[in-house]
Amino acid sequence: MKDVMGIINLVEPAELLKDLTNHRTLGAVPIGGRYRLIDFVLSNMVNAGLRNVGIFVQEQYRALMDHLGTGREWDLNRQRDGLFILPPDYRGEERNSGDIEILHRHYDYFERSRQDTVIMAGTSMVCNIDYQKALAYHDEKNADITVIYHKSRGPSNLSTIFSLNSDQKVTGIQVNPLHAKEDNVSMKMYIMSKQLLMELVDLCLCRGETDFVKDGLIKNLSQLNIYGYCFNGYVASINSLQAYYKHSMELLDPNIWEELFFRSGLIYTKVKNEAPAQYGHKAKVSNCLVANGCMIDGTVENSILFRGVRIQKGVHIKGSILMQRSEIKENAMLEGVILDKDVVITEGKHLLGDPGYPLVIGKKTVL
Amino acid sequence: MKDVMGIINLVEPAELLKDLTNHRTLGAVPIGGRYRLIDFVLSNMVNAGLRNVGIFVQEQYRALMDHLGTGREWDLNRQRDGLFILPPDYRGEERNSGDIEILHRHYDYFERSRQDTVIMAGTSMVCNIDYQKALAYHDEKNADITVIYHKSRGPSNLSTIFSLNSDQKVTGIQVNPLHAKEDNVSMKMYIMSKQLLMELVDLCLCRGETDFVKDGLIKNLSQLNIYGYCFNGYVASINSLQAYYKHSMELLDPNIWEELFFRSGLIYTKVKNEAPAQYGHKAKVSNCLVANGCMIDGTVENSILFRGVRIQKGVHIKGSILMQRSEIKENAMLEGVILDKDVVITEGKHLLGDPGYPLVIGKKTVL
Amino acid sequence: MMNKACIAMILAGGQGSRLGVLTKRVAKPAVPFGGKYRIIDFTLSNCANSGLDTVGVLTQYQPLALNTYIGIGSSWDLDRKHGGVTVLPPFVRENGGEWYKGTANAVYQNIDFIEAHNPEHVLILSGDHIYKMDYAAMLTYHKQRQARATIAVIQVPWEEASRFGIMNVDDQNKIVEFDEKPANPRSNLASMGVYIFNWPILKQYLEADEADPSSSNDFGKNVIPKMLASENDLYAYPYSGYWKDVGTLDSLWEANMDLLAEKPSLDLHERNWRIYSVNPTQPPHFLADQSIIQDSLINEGCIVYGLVDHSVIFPGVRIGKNSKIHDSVLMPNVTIGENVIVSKAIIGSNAIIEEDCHIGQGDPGDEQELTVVAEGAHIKSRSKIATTAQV
Amino acid sequence: MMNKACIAMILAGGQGSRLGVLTKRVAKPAVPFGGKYRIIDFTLSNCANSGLDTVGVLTQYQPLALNTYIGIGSSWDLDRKHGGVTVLPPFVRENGGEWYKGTANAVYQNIDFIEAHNPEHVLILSGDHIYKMDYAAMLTYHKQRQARATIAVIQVPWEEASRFGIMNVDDQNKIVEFDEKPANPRSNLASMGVYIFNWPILKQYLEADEADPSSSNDFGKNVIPKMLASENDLYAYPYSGYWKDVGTLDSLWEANMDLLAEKPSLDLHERNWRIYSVNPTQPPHFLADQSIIQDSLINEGCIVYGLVDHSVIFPGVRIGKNSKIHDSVLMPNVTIGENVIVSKAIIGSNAIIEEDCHIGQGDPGDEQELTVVAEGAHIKSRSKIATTAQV
Repeated sequence: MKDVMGIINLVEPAELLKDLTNHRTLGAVPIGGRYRLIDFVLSNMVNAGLRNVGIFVQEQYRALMDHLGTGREWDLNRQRDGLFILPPDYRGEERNSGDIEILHRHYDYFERSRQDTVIMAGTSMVCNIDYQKALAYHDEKNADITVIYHKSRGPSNLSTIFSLNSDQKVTGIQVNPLHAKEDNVSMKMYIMSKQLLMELVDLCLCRGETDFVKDGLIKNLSQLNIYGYCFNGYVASINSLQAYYKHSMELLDPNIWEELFFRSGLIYTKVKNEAPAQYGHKAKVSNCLVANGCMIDGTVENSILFRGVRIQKGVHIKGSILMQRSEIKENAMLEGVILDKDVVITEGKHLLGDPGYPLVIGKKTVL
Repeated sequence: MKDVMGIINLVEPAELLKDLTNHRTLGAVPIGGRYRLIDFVLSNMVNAGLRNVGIFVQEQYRALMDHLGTGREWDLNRQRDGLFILPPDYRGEERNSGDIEILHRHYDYFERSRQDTVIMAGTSMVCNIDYQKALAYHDEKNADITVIYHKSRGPSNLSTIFSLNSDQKVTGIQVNPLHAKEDNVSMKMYIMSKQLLMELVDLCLCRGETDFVKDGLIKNLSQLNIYGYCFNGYVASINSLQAYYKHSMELLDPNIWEELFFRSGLIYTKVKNEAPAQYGHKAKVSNCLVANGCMIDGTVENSILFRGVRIQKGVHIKGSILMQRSEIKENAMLEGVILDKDVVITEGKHLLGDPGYPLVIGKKTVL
Repeated sequence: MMNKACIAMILAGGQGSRLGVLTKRVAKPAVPFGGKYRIIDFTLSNCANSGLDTVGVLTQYQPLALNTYIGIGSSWDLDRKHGGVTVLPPFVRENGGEWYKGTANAVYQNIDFIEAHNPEHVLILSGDHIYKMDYAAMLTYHKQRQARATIAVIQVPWEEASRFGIMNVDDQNKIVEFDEKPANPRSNLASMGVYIFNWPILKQYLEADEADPSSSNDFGKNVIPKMLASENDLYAYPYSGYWKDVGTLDSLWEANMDLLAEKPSLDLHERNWRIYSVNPTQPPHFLADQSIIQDSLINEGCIVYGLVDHSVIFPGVRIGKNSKIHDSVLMPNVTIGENVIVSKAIIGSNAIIEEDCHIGQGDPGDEQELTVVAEGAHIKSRSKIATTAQV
Repeated sequence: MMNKACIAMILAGGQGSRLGVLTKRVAKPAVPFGGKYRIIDFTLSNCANSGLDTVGVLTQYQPLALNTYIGIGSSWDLDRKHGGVTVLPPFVRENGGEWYKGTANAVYQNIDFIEAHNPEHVLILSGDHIYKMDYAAMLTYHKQRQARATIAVIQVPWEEASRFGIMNVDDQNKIVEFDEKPANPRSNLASMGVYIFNWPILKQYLEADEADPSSSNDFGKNVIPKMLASENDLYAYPYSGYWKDVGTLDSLWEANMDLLAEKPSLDLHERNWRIYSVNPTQPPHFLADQSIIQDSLINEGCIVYGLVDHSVIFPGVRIGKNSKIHDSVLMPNVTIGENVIVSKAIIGSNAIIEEDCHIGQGDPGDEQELTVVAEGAHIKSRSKIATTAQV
């Protein structure tokens, strides 16, 4: 097997998730009842045999460091290779924005790593992908860069769109076009040689350019053989609060649940040692995802309950996402609501959001 | 046993070590042939049974993160408690200086920790101390804060000096006085309740104060019962390049070597899997500390060789400190020199420094 | 190596033959319990939560599952540089090898291991009891009384006392007599099989016991009675709380059902005394539109389309449409087809029950005997399994 | 669990009785070597460097030191969530327990362990050879030839060939004959005791071997000859490089001395093929003013006041003033007093040699026999130890 390293680039626009990213980087946003966004891309990399993963962080990464710990859950707690969290480590000077500068700051990490090939990805694209197949495709096409995309006909204004010729060679790249003609939506995953990535980063930096896609790829499109690899599986692109809510609800389809959590490999996450979920005598729960540590004695429909949620008698919950350790006291009613961690809803309280505009209650709020 | 947590405060003036701290924080400065400064305080804490250590870093901490890794060498790779590297994680706003702000940024780390008592220390005081004894003293005196000091008659302008009454109660504190009357030199190690530390930090911050000693201790001296605990063992205070060189040379005294590395517990450090040092047919080595991975075929006197140093035939080295993977080619001569990591000295080169002003050659220099 | 004040030795070698088909391929401490755990998790978690960081696990019978499960101990935070968990199987010496003859002999054969840690005290534990206990508090008690040995005891119902080793104590809790399974018990204080010994004293008794050819080398039968005969300072440490020896299939089933009370006396949610276990990598469980769940524990990775009532469901279980599970324990990765009824049963790991089966003797609520389906069994559609016999 | 393409089984159960006093309390794979390592480090590091991450270590004789040493495998980066190192001692089944009868029987008894990982290939290794080898390259070779089994071979001097299992091969490296210790060898290709088998085939031969009451259940004596008799596609994998079976005290001493050549054929400094081991927590060694060191390996934690010439010094050794060490191996924590002469000797761990002793037969340079001082021995001052007998 080829020796490949992974780069997870957390220099992502996070503001779009509003309150959920107030105090955490996008990769640390909780999803799917017990995961954080980064778990998917990191598990995909580990499942493809990658043993050296560098995580480039920019800000608000404390929750992420807590979550990743020593990397043990991903079997990346190694003496040689392993998991590297690479903070910007500023010293006095002003910060630029953009991923080029962050990548450049850790040039020595690339130099030190033994691997020749890099998979670089963000955390906003939730999927269960077999990177080995994409790597084989990359070799077969003898590509300089392979970009991974999926077919999607949604609004394109938050997506990067590829134009491809009949041989799957990328002939054009548009970042966030208002009206895209094509439906080849970038999954923001790139395979290339480490050497080429380092050259592109260096080239951009010395020209004062800041963005890997706009400056590194688009401006060099004519000199590079960039190929598109189409991923046909389920993809949840978490680029807005509405998308977060919509894709979360999609997990209540057992086929998507099966595909996302079991298809090409398992999804690892931090372990909490919670007891199994406990259902009381008055529990009425249907069409729900429920994590361990929950204690439920009320009615819950079409919802996702993270670890350690407590739901008392007489409570009625519909179409909501309740994050870790939320506590819902007797006779409260919630619909179309997202509760961040450690929220307490007191007795008899009613909250109503809309699927198109879910109501988000911030971390540790008591309402 | 009381449950105690450790705080290692890396907000220390590092510039005094000049070239050695150009690209690393003080705690990451190599010393003693295979250690970094932080190894001593961290090992002392672990040897006293501490299982939760937070390391507050400000800048240039990448080498430190590499060194500490998952905390495995200090047996701190745990699910519960363990080793926490706490970076400032700025978001947009301007940075202040001073340790108060850094401590305040991680208020939730204190809240989350189960321990009631804190030992807080920096990394500049190299020693092998039994913190259990100091903790017992703290209890016995029923002190609010116990400060650890040693007796030293050197220049005081880089030291904090305590005045003590006959009961060892601290009656005065002077930071960097030009001419100190007393010889009670602070080892910058403090024992107190977590509660009190959090209160002092909060108090200082809301008054716009920045420095734990000047603002937190000196200004509250009358309201607090602060006691001094005198440590009688060997202490190397690494507060200047001259001190670094002088104290390094002191390790060539087998009594100090024994005391520092074996007295109250072992000193742990990152493992490198180097082979034993190999001495060739022309080797002549005396009064030296030599780490594993060295290959020596020349003459070396009164020097410290870090891991993986290569010394060819005809080389003559006196009174020098050669850091990791230095390579000295045939017939070179060095005296009074400090080579940072990965330096290559070419054939026949002569370098001469002075013990009072050792010549420092920067990392990766080829000369 | 640091001098360890106290190290723990967990006896995990027993076959547990009264658990029948459930222990055909695994030792009793490795039997699944409580929707998530294996029995030994409770003892290991007690050790971790009590601050003990050096634990020897004495194995002998079918140790592979247990070895693999305990692994490097990281699930219990016992993957330590010094100490941690060490699995101690029998081994060969210069003059040949010997299997463990009894509980005392198992510890005797590992005197070298214990001496390597140079402990003051040794805590002897069983790997097959369900309980939460702070051994550090018991050690403090032991030290305060300057005891030679301390034995944890629990009050059992008088009518059951003759099944246990019974302590008769004075008003200082000093043990005056020990009866192993007495016909006419004079006390209802049963030994929990949790002992603290001063190591030099225990060592001496182990050596004497080994030299005695008539001994069956057992703590309860031999070592404790001998100690009582010649020592004064043996104390009972009274424990009150949930404790269960899951030595039979019925008691295993009961212990599982105990967890389903509204306020179970064994609280698995306690944050300051977590029960650690190896966490399988599974997503949250999915309850379908038509599912009905009550009075139950359900772990991650399950998909439920049917009804689950007063049951314990381990990870990875699939329950088909219109199936009904009552008063049962479904171990990991059990698959239940459609229209199946399961009533008062334990279904072993990986078993497959095809559609239209009826497992169990009667209807829920009836007085029934327990039915047990073996690990990996495959029950064809339209079968009726309703015997006390284990499939 | 992932299907593991290849797993390794390391035979580490042997007593190594020809190493005499050095294996009284530890198994041969745990004997110290090369100033830092234990013999098994080489095999374990080869596994780690070859990308194998599932390794079973079959132990039987005095496993405590080896168990403690291997621990959770983290020193070799083998503390993995899936796979990693598993120590496999003999164990008890429903119908009783059985010790390992031979190398093949040891693997046979662990068929369950192997099947749990569902491998395509199984690599069988010895824990007591000193060499560096890329097993991944050998596996590629094995696959390319679609071999049923592949055996690594090395050319040995013709005069020594009759001490080894000798392969006769055709020009395609296909094995045509295997002679175990032939009186008149017809080839000098010796088996290194490194085998790759297709697992389904090996399993079948192990079962047949077990059923054969006349077999001594050994790979070299039984399984390989039987395979050769009925299979075609067994290949030899030629290896060239340093390889040493340290089966005797003399060969152990020689292998240590081999490291002191100016360019040793076993390079311990190679950065891409590190030999991992458990690193003791020791500071850099200290050489005093009067010390003289040449042609030697010295590990951390030593203090040397005397002369060390052409010797291998393990961690924690103290050598007093005016003492002279020639052509010797000093194992961990040996203490040498003042005015001691040690010449062509192996001094076991923790031994104490008081002042004015003379260990070894003659003067350096003379033709002498090896002298061995046992682990933990205490040699009183002014003793002369100069016999081939081991103290």
